[in-house]
Amino acid sequence: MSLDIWMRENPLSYIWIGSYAVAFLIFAIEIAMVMHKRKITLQQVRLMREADESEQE
Amino acid sequence: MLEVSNLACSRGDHRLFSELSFALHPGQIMQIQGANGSGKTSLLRTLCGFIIPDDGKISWCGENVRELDEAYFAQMMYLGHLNAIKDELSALENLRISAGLSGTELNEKDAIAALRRMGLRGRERLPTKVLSQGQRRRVALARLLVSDAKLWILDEPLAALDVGAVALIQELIAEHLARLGMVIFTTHQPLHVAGMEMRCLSLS
Amino acid sequence: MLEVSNLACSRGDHRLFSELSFALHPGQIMQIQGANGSGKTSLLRTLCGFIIPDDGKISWCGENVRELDEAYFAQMMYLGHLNAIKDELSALENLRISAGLSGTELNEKDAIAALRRMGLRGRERLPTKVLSQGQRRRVALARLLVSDAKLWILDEPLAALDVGAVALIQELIAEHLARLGMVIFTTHQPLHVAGMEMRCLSLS
Amino acid sequence: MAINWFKYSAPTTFYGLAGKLIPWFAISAAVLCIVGLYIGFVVAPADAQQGEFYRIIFIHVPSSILSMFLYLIMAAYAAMGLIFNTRLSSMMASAIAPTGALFAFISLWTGALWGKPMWGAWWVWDARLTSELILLFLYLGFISLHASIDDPRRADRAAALLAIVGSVNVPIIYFSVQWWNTLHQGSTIKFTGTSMHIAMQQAMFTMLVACWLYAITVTLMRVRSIILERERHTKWITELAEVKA
Amino acid sequence: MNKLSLFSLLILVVRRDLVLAMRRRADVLTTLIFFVMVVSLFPLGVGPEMDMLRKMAPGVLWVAALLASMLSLGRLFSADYLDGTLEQMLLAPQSLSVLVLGKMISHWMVSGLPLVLMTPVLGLQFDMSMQAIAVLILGLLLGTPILSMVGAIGAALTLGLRGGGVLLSLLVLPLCIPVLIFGTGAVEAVTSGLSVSSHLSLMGALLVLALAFTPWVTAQALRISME
Amino acid sequence: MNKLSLFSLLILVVRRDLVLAMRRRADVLTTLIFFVMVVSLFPLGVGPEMDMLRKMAPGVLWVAALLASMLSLGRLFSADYLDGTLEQMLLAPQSLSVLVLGKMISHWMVSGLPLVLMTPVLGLQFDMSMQAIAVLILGLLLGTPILSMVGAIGAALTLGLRGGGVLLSLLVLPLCIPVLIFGTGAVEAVTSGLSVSSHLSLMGALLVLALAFTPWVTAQALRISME
Ligand code: HEM
Ligand SMILES: Nc1ncnc2c1ncn2[C@@H]1O[C@H](COP(=O)(O)OP(=O)(O)OP(=O)(O)O)[C@@H](O)[C@H]1O
Ligand SMILES: Nc1ncnc2c1ncn2[C@@H]1O[C@H](COP(=O)(O)OP(=O)(O)OP(=O)(O)O)[C@@H](O)[C@H]1O
Ligand SMILES: [Mg+2]
Ligand SMILES: [Mg+2]
Repeated sequence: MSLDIWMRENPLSYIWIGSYAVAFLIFAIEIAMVMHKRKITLQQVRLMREADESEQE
Repeated sequence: MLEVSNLACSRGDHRLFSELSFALHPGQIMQIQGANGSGKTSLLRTLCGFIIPDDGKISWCGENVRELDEAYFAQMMYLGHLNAIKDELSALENLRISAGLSGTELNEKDAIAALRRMGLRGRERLPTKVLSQGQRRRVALARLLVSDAKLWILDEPLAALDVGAVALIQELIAEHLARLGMVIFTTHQPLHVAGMEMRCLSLS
Repeated sequence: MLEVSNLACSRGDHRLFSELSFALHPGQIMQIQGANGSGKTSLLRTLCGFIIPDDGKISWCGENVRELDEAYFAQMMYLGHLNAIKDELSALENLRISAGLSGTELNEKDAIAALRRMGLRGRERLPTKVLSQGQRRRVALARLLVSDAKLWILDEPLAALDVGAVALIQELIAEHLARLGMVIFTTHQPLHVAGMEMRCLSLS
Repeated sequence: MAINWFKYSAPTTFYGLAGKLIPWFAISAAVLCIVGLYIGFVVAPADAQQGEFYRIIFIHVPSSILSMFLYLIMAAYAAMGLIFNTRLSSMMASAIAPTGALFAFISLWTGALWGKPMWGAWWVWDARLTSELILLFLYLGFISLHASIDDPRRADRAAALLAIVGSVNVPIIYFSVQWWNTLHQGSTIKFTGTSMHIAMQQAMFTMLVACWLYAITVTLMRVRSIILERERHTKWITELAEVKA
Repeated sequence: MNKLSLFSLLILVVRRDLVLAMRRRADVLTTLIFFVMVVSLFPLGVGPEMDMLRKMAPGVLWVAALLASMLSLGRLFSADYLDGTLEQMLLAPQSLSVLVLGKMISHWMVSGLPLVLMTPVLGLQFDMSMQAIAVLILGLLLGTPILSMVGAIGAALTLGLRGGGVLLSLLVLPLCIPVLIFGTGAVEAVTSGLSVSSHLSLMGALLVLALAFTPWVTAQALRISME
Repeated sequence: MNKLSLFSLLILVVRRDLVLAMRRRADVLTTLIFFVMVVSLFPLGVGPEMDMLRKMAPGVLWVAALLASMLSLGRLFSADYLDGTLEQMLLAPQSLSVLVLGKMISHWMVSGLPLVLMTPVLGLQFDMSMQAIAVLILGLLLGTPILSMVGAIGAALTLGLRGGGVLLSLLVLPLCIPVLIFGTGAVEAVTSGLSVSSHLSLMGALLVLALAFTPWVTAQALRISME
C-alpha cells in the first residue's frame, strides 16, 4: 500500500527507477554477458590453438 | 553400383575421415575396419543418408543418393546397433511389420520360415521382450532373409551372437553375394565368407 | 569363496537351469558358456542379487549373500550390458563418481592414469556422449582398474571392443587373478588369459 | 568451388565487417538514447490525463515493437539457414533470439509498471498483453530447444523449423487472443494516444531508433562470438590477430 | 511379396500403433485418468462454490485436455526412436509423411478420443448444461486432432533430448493457444445465447490447415532429429 | 583410496545431480517455464475477469506446481535406470536410502525451488494481495519437498514402464492431495483474515514424516523395480 502512495507522490522517480533503471540494467547485463562470452570464447580458441601447436611439435 | 568419392565427415570438432573413395560392385563384399572410435559407424550412417557429409559424393548407379532418395532406400537395407524390434510384439509380428514398412507384404508362412531358419523355432509368437540379447539380434537379422534389397549395410551384425548364429550369418551373406548382392559391414570379430574375396577398408 | 549350490532359476514359464552348483576360489576364473538365450545373463544377475532364484543358495565366504547384503556388495563388482556412464559427464567425472558411489574416493591423477591405460588419452575430459560405442565401453571397463573388489562379474565385457582393447582386458584379468581375485564372465568371443586354467560352465 | 566460397567465407568476411561496424552502432545508439530521453523527460510536457506516468511510453513502445519485429527477423534468418544451408543465417538467428526475448521482457515489465497507476493492477488479461506474453514463450521455446541440442547443426535446423512454425502461428494467435478478450468484456482498457504532442512523438521515434541500433549492436557482438566458437577449427580463426595475441 | 500402396501403408501403420497401444492398455488408461484427475483437483484447490465452478468448467476441461494430450505426446515417437524403428522408417522407400500421418491418427484415437468420450461425465460434475456439454464435445472433437498434429511437430523436434516432456510442452503449448481459445469461446458463446458456428468453423479451418501441413513438417523435423 | 562417510556420500550424490542439471540447464528452465505457462493458460481458458481469477489463483498455482513437479519426477531415476547407473547404485556397499535422499534433495533444488521463487510474479498476474502471496510461498516452501519425496516413490515404482509419466501422476497425485488442500487452505485462511499457523504446522509435520520414511520406502521400491 505504501508503494501506491509513494508512486502517486513521486511519479517521476517511480518511472525512472521502475522502468528505465530496470531496462538499462537489463541492457547493461546483456552487454556484459556478451562481452564475457567473447572473452571466454577467445580464451578457448587460444587454448585450442596452443594444444594444436604442441601436438604438431 | 555404389560409388563413394572424396567423402569427408566430421563429428563435433573432429574430422573422422576425408578423401575417402571406393566403389562396390554387384557380388562384392567390403569390411570396414578400424579401432574403436575410428568412424566406422559414422561412415555407415553417412552411406544411409542420416549424416550429411562435409564433402564428397555418394552415388548409386551413377546418381547422387541425395537426389535418388526413395529409389535408393528401396534397394538398400541397414541394420544398426539397435534392433528396431518392438518389445510388445512377437517376433513374427515384428518381422511382418518391418517388411511392410519397407514396402513389401510378407505372408505368415514366409515369415515363420525365416524365423525358423534364424534358429527361433518355438519362439516365433513370444513377445520379443522376453528374448535374450542374442535372440533379439536374430529377430532383427531375420529381415535379411525376407528383403530383396541389393545393398546390405550391417553395423556389427555379429555382436551378441553365438557360434551357431555367426555361421548362419556367414551363409546368408554368401547366398546374397551369389545373387549379385552387395554387402558392406563392420565387425570386430572375424567373419569368413566361403569363396569370396573380402575387401577391407581401414579407417584410422 | 563364492559357492553356489543347487541354484535354479526360471524366467517367465521357462526353467533356465536347475541344480546348478559350483564354487569359485581366489585366483580362479570361470566362463559361462551357452548359446543365445541359454540363461547366462540371468545367472550373472542372480549372482548379483537382482533376480531372486527359485531355489538354491549363493554364499560368499560361507554366508548367504542375501543376509550379507552390503558386505557382499563391497567385495564384488558387476559390469552388465549397460555401461552405467552419464552422457553429460566427462570420462574423468564418470569414473570418479562411480568410484565414489562404490564407496572409495578416487583422486584425479589416479583416474586419469586409469583412463589412459584404457586407451582414452586425450579424451578424458570430453563428454562421453561424443565417444563411440567401443570408447564408452572402455570408460565403463576403466572401473576395473580403480576398484579393489575381489569378485568381478562381467557380462560380455568384450562386446564392441577392438583387438587392442581385448588384449588389454585379458591383461587386466590376468593381473586380477594374480592378486587372488576371482572372475566370472560370459562372452561369445574367445578370451585367453595367459597361464591360467579357464573353467567353463556350460548352460544349455 | 563457388559454393564453397559462399559457404565458408561468408562468416570470415562478416566477422571482420561486424567488428568494424559495432563501435559505430554502439555510439549512435548511446547518443540517440540520451537525446531521446532528454526530449522525453525535459522537453515533452506532462499528459493531460496520465500526468507524468505516460513517460514510460518512451521505453515501452520501442521495446514492444522491437520484440515483435525481431521475432520476424529471427524467423526469416532461421528459414534462410534451413533452406539455403547458409551457416551465417543460422548464427544470426540464434544471436537475435536472446535480445528479442529481453525486449519482450522489458515490454512486459514496463507495461506492468504502467498498468499499476493506470488500471490499479499490475497485470490484466488484455489481448495485447497476453499476446506479448505468448511471444515471450515462443522466444523461450526457440532458445530452450536450441540449448537442449548439443550438435550445433541439428540445433540450428530444429530451432529454425520451430521458428517457422511459430511465425505461421503468430498471426493466428494474435487474432484469436484479440477476439477472445473482446468477447468477454467491452474495451475497458483502451489507451488511444489521439493527439500526441509533437515532442512526445519525437522522443518516442528517437528512442525507437536507439533501441534498433542497440539491438543491432548486441546481435553483432553475439554473432561474432558464435562465429568464433563454431569456426574455431578453421584456419582463418587461428590466424586472427585477437586469437594470436 | 507384393508392393504396398500408400493407403494400405497408412492402414498398416495405424493398425500397428493401435495393436501396440492395446498391448500396453495401461498407457491409454493413464492418459484418460490423468485427465480426470487434473479436472478433479480443481474443485479441491479452488473450493466448492458451484457458481464459480460452472464458470470455470470449460476452461479447466480444455486446459486438462491440452495437458493430457501434451503428456501423451512424449510417447509418440520416443519408443520408436529408442529401439531403432524410427531409423528404419526414415529409410522406408515410401513417403515418410504418410507414416507420420498414420502415427498421428492412431495417437489421436488412443489419447484424444477417450478424453472426448469422458467429457460428458466430467461436465456434469461441474454442473454444466446439456447444451454447453454438447458444444464442448464438438469443440474437443475438432480440437484434439489439432493438438495431436501440432504436438507431433514438437515431439519430433525434441526427440531423444533429455527432459523432452517438459520441453515439448514448452514448445507446443503456445502454439495450441488458439485451439484453447476457440474451444472455450464456443462454450461461453452458447451459455450466453450466442451462435457458436463461427468458433467451430474457425476450429474446423485450423483442423484442415493442420491436416494439410503438419505431416510434412513433422517428417522434416524427424529427418533433422535423426542426423 | 579413502572410504567415504555417509555424509560425504550424500554430498557426492547431491553434487553429482546438480552438476548434471547444470550441464543440462534447459531441464531446469523448462520445468519453470512449464509452470509459468500452465498458470498462464488458465486465464485464457477461463476468461479475464479479475475477481474470479483472484479467487482461483491459489488453486491454480498449487495445481500447476503439483503438475510441474510431477512431470519433472519422470527424470528422477529414469536416466540412471536407462544407462545402468541405477543398477550400480543398488550394488553400492552403502545404504541405498542415503543415495536416494541425495537424489531427492537435488531434485527439489532443481525443480521445486525455482517454482517457489517464481511464484510472487505469477501471484501479481492474478492480482493477489502481498499477504496472500507470502503465505502461498511459505506453503510452497514446505510443500514442494513433500511432492519431490512422495513423488520419488512413484517414480521408483514406475521405473522402466512405458508411459511411466502419466502412470506416475496417477499414483502420486492422490497422495499429494493433502498437501494441495493445506496449501490452498492456508492462503484462503489468510485472505479471510484467519490464522494460518495450523495449516502450515500440519504441512510441516507432513514434511518431517516424509523426510523420515520416504527415502527408505523409495529404496525398497527401487529394489523391486530392478528385479
Ligand atoms: C504488461 C503490460 C503491457 C504489455 C505487455 C504491453 C504490450 C504492448 C505492445 C505489444 C505494444 C505494441 C502494440 C502495437 O504496436 O500495436 C504496446 C504498445 C503500447 N502500449 Fe502497451 N503493454 C502493456 C501495458 C500498457 C499500459 C498499462 C499502457 C497504458 C495505459 C500501455 C500503453 C501502450 C501504448 C500507448 C502503446 C503504443 C500504442 C500503439 O502504438 O498502438 N501499455 N504495448
Ligand atoms: N522376463 C522374462 N520373461 C520370460 N522369459 C525371459 C525373461 N527374461 C529372459 N527370458 C528368457 O530367458 C532366457 C535366458 O535369457 P538370458 O538373457 O539370460 O540369455 P543369455 O544366455 O544371456 O543369452 P545371450 O547370449 O543372447 O545374451 C531367454 O530364452 C529369454 O527368452
Ligand atoms: N555427435 C558427436 N559429436 C562429437 N563427436 C562424435 C559424435 N559422434 C561420434 N563422435 C566421435 O566420432 C568418432 C567416431 O565414432 P563412431 O561411432 O563412428 O566410431 P566407430 O568406428 O563406430 O567405433 P566403435 O568401434 O567403437 O563402434 C568417435 O571418436 C566419437 O568420439
Ligand atoms: Mg560403431
Ligand atoms: Mg546375455
